[in-house]
Amino acid sequence: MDPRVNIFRTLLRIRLVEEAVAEHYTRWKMRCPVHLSIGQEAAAVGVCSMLRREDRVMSGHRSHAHYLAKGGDLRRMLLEIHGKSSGCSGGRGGSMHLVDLDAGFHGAVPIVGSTIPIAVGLAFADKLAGRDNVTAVFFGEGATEEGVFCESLNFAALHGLRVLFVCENNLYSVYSPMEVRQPVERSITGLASAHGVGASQADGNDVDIVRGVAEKALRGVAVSPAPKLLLLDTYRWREHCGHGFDNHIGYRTEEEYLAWRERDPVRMLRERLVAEGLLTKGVEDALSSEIGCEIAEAFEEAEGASFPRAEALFENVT
Amino acid sequence: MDPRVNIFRTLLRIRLVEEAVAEHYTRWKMRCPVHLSIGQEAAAVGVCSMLRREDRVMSGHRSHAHYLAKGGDLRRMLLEIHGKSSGCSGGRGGSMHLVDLDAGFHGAVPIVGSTIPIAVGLAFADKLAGRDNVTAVFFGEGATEEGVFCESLNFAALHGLRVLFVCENNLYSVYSPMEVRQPVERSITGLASAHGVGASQADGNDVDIVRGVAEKALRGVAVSPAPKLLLLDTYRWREHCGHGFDNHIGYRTEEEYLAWRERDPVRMLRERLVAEGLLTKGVEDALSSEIGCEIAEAFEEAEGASFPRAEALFENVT
Amino acid sequence: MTDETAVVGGGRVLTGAEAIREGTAEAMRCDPRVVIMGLGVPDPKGIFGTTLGLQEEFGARRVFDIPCSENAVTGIAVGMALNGFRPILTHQRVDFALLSVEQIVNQAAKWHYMFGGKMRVPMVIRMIVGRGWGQGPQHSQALHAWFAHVPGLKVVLPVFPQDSRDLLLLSVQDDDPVIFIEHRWLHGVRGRFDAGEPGLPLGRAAVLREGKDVTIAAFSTMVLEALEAAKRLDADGISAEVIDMRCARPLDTETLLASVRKTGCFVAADIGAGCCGLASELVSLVARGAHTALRAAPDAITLPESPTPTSPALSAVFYPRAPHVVTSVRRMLGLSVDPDIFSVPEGVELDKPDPAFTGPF
Amino acid sequence: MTDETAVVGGGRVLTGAEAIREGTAEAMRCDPRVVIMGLGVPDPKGIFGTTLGLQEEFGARRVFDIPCSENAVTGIAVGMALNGFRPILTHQRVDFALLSVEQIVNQAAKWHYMFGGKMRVPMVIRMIVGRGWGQGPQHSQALHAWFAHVPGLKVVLPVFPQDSRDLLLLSVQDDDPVIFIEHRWLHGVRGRFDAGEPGLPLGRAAVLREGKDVTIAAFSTMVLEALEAAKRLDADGISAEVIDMRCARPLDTETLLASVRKTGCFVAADIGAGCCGLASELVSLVARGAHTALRAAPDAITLPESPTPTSPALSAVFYPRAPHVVTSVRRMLGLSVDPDIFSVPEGVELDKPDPAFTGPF
Ligand SMILES: Cc1ncc(C[n+]2csc(CCOP(=O)(O)OP(=O)(O)O)c2C)c(N)n1
Ligand SMILES: Cc1ncc(C[n+]2csc(CCOP(=O)(O)OP(=O)(O)O)c2C)c(N)n1
Ligand SMILES: [Mg+2]
Ligand SMILES: [Mg+2]
Repeated sequence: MDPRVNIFRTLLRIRLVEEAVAEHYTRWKMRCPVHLSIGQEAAAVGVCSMLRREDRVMSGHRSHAHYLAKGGDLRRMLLEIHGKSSGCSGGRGGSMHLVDLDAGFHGAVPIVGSTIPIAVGLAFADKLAGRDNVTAVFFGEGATEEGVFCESLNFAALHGLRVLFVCENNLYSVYSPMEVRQPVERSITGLASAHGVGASQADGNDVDIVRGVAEKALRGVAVSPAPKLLLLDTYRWREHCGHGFDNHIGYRTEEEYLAWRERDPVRMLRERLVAEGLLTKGVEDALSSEIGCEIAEAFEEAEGASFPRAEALFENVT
Repeated sequence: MDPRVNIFRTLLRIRLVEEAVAEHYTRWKMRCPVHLSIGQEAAAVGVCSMLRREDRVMSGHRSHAHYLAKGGDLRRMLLEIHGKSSGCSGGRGGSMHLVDLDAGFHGAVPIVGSTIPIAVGLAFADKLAGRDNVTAVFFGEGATEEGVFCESLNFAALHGLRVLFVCENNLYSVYSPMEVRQPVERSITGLASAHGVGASQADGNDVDIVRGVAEKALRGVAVSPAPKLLLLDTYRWREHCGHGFDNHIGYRTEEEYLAWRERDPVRMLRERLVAEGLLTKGVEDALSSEIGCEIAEAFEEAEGASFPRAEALFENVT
Repeated sequence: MTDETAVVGGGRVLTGAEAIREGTAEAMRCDPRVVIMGLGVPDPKGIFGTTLGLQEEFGARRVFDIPCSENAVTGIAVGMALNGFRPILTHQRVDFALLSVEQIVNQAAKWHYMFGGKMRVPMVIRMIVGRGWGQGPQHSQALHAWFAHVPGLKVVLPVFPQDSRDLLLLSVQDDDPVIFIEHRWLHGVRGRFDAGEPGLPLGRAAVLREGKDVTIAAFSTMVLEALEAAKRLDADGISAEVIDMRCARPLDTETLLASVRKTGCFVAADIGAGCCGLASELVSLVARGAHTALRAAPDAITLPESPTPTSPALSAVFYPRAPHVVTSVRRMLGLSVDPDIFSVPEGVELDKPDPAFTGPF
Repeated sequence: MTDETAVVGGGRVLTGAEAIREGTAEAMRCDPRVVIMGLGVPDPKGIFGTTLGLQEEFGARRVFDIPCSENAVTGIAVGMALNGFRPILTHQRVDFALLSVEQIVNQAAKWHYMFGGKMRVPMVIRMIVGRGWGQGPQHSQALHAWFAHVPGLKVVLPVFPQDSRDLLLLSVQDDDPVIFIEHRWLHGVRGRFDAGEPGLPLGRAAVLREGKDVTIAAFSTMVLEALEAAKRLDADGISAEVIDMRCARPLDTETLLASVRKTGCFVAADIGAGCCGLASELVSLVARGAHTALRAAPDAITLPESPTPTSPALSAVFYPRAPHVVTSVRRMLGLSVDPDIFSVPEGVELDKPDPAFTGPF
């Protein structure tokens, strides 16, 4: 398969998985908060497609796309969201605590900003051990308001660590717009630069562009170990937490949402690939149905699998 | 008295007070940690001389100079350092917890960085109440490594608060040089700018220069309420904590120390005033002896005053 | 969660969330120094409904959102309190407030004391305990014991709507920092509501039910479990006294000890962990202060010693319920315990506060 | 602080600080994954001497200073622990570590559990309790009860040099995060030191002195006060059993209860605050587990309910000492108490660990 068609496949798969999560949610079998990435997939796919398997990824509350883009196991993710013992975290974590070490996805937690320093620690360990793995950590623009973000930039720059800080700016922190959180003059790339961390801002909905800036950043990191920051502009389509839409509740406008939907990362790549003759309706249909089967099977397994036994409550407690 | 001679007097007074603290320390009557500002007085005096009485100042562990420069009561400061009930904090705080609300000195605490947001809160209250007081908060370059520094910049800029962030860069955090704490490319003024906070860097040992940048910053604040940051380069002469010198213990060189002593803020202003014909040996001697008497009396009072009674342990507990 | 049983008389009936909103509005109407700030305070969900409409009534100057900077914002609230305001700061979860404990414990709790009484820090910090619907290890912690451990703080845990409002008013009026611990599951519980003067002062426990065989003292949702247990025990002829502690600091030792001196048996029930928690503190107070009255070893009902698991299968066995209280009391009295006592009635889902709840947060 | 009384036999004699340094060096020699990081670790003072010479022996890659960013650095240490290292992180004061509790409590303590056992976080966080010479409200807190409250953490409080080293080694070898609480006043106390296998495992208390009339269980410096009290009680014919708890989590309930079942009287003594502290936890354990053995109400000796005052006049009455323990025991046994018991001998300065101490930090 052409590499960019493969990228398209990954984008589409994440989209379809999350739409399936949304659709299945009202069966009330996924009894945990879910933060869907629908609309933001290009950041995850663009960056992760430039990473090697041995590179590492961490994320926050909105982690499904990052997990899947890095190659995290879909079945185990859905088992986890269903609270089952064979989930990737044994049912202890749910949607907000995904992990797949084999794929290099080292964990996600829903305390805003808290995986940023942990990711820096992974990279520091790699440096001390003489390994050249890169660690990419995904977070939202809200997380840059936590002091630990700057503390982490400082440490990573000080020690010349191979960290790729990836900030997805989707304009909102829950229902709070930028105006109530950050002065208009604030520059997230400027914060990075003030620490000597090379930073670039890009269209986070265009996976080709994301791949371009990620590649450039990673090339820099390969040459001389140092952190980089990517600021990717994007937009969350669905409600902050949950399966539905929330444009009607009043914190943002339907127009804004529709304008961003025009810039659908899946459609943008699809149209480009079709125009370039790399993708046909037939190929896409085949991909969709193949992915659809995979998802259906994974849901069937997840719904049917067994819950942890009561005694498991005390497993893995110190 | 010529205003600049008055500035000289304030500089000299702080110097003499702190030297007296150092000298008296080995009587072991001041039974608490002391962090002397000797060598760094120009920052305190330069900034505070441009503030109005109703403006507010906060500081950290190294606060004697800021307290005195803002007009804090010397007697109550020495009483406090001696642990006496008539000290500015009733003996509960010691050297690291000075306060003089009448003078607009709103408190100092020794948790690095922790008064930065509190000062922003003072300024926010002033804004909400429609007052135009300016709040200046003093801290070291080490404090800029705490995440709360950036969080505070963000909030102050977001709300257009009249805060003057004053960072005294004395090159060390305890015995740790910059190299082990901040990447060489790091820019503290850059961090401010990335938040849209106007910032300037200046020679923190030249009180005239400090007054110049402070005046400019404060003029800006008066015109349109917004925070500003001053980064003042300076050097601590004595040990990080305590009365003595510590150049011999190995974390910095005697040469570095001597080079900075050449740039003694007191002497620099003295020489300039003498050259300008504003200060004579006679005038300085008169100032010194007047200040000397004041200090001697204050020490006598502080040493002789009574300690809090045991029952006072439970006063002002909620 | 069952609604307050005694919804009678002429008063209004509100949910816990509505009562907090009413209390906040009352406080803001009485005192222009009161402001409320926190992530999402003016947003369409309004902190589970507790802040809805406040910005409309009091304006953006007094009701506002904040950046995601818990540490600085707490310091900022301290500064505001030092400079003439009475801020209420909200956290959607206790877990998020951990970023701000330096400011709470080193600063807010100590300024009044360590500056010799020169300054006071009147502020209220609301923290919400999450539970159920897969909140999991980082969205469900109950750490009121931490704050109860710190001289200089006050800590309240209202259960019923009336108390939520009363304790909120008292907390705002207090000249010291108060940690106001809400439980998410109590936001939906309905109860009697009166807008008059608060009944009990801050620091006083409430004897909700008098009894003579055993004293059950509880915090937060465990008060409801204790009431339910008392009902079941009553059916078996055991008369339990139920005390809603209301405040974790200061503790109402007097009410506690008077009750145990009467009943001679004691069970403490808390929503937090066991070691160094409130249940242990109550047992310790009773052991020290009512030793001679105790006819049997006292007991403590707390969370098991693990982080909160996310899977509904595990959270169902994680949280103690009324049957745990019943079991404790019956064992203490030397009575047998029905082996099926912990079985869950058909249709009851233990990860939901009420049947209508569907998450997702 | 008096030096360990029983310095006999062939072993070396070291101070507490030297023992910690030795233990660290041993751990680093045995295991290349061990690194030590913290503010001032490689500086000329070397964390009260506990890290002196380590950078020379192990290099700057394994022994290094950090920026003043407690929160991030704790997360970084978590990441290192997840990725093959065993970091030791130091804080010169417990008070400073408050900036990092989010990482300690939400992350370090929970990753092993909440990811279903996929990852472990082997790290040691050293926190030093300040006291004396005007350390005051923000440089002297003892908050081990907080960490003991959190499932997923272990908490140790060594007293004697041998234990400082043994518990450090055991903490570093442990696969879970361990909070290692040092008391500044124990750094200078000298005691026997053997480089062999650690004696007691982590989680076990040590009965330092056998007795039959009362059990005194203590933490940190209160162990020394308890020993001194036991000596004085012995002179009056009262035989006190003294237990050094050593660990606040897990607690050695077995040793504790066995002792109380024997003596029938119990006093807990801790260096922290009372409410929800370790002394209350011990009293609660005893009340629940040895109720029938208790001949009198148990007692808890803790700090008074205020922040730490700075003035030496106040800190002298703030900290409990051996006379407080003696008083507690005598009252419990129904004996009279010498009204002069709290008077301080000529020349003793209560704000200093030893006569040579002159601050300033
Ligand atoms: C420390 C902390 N504070 C607050 C929250 C509540 N919270 C959950 S997600 C979120 C939004 C964060 O916004 P952003 O980082 O931009 O991520 P996005 O949701 O937009 O992807 C907030 C505030 C939290 N989980 N952790
Ligand atoms: C949160 C915190 N971490 C560490 C310390 C220990 N400490 C006391 S003063 C100091 C140095 C801070 O350096 P800087 O801010 O540059 O101030 P300076 O001493 O140079 O004036 C440190 C690290 C502290 N008091 N608080
Ligand atoms: Mg966002
Ligand atoms: Mg400095």
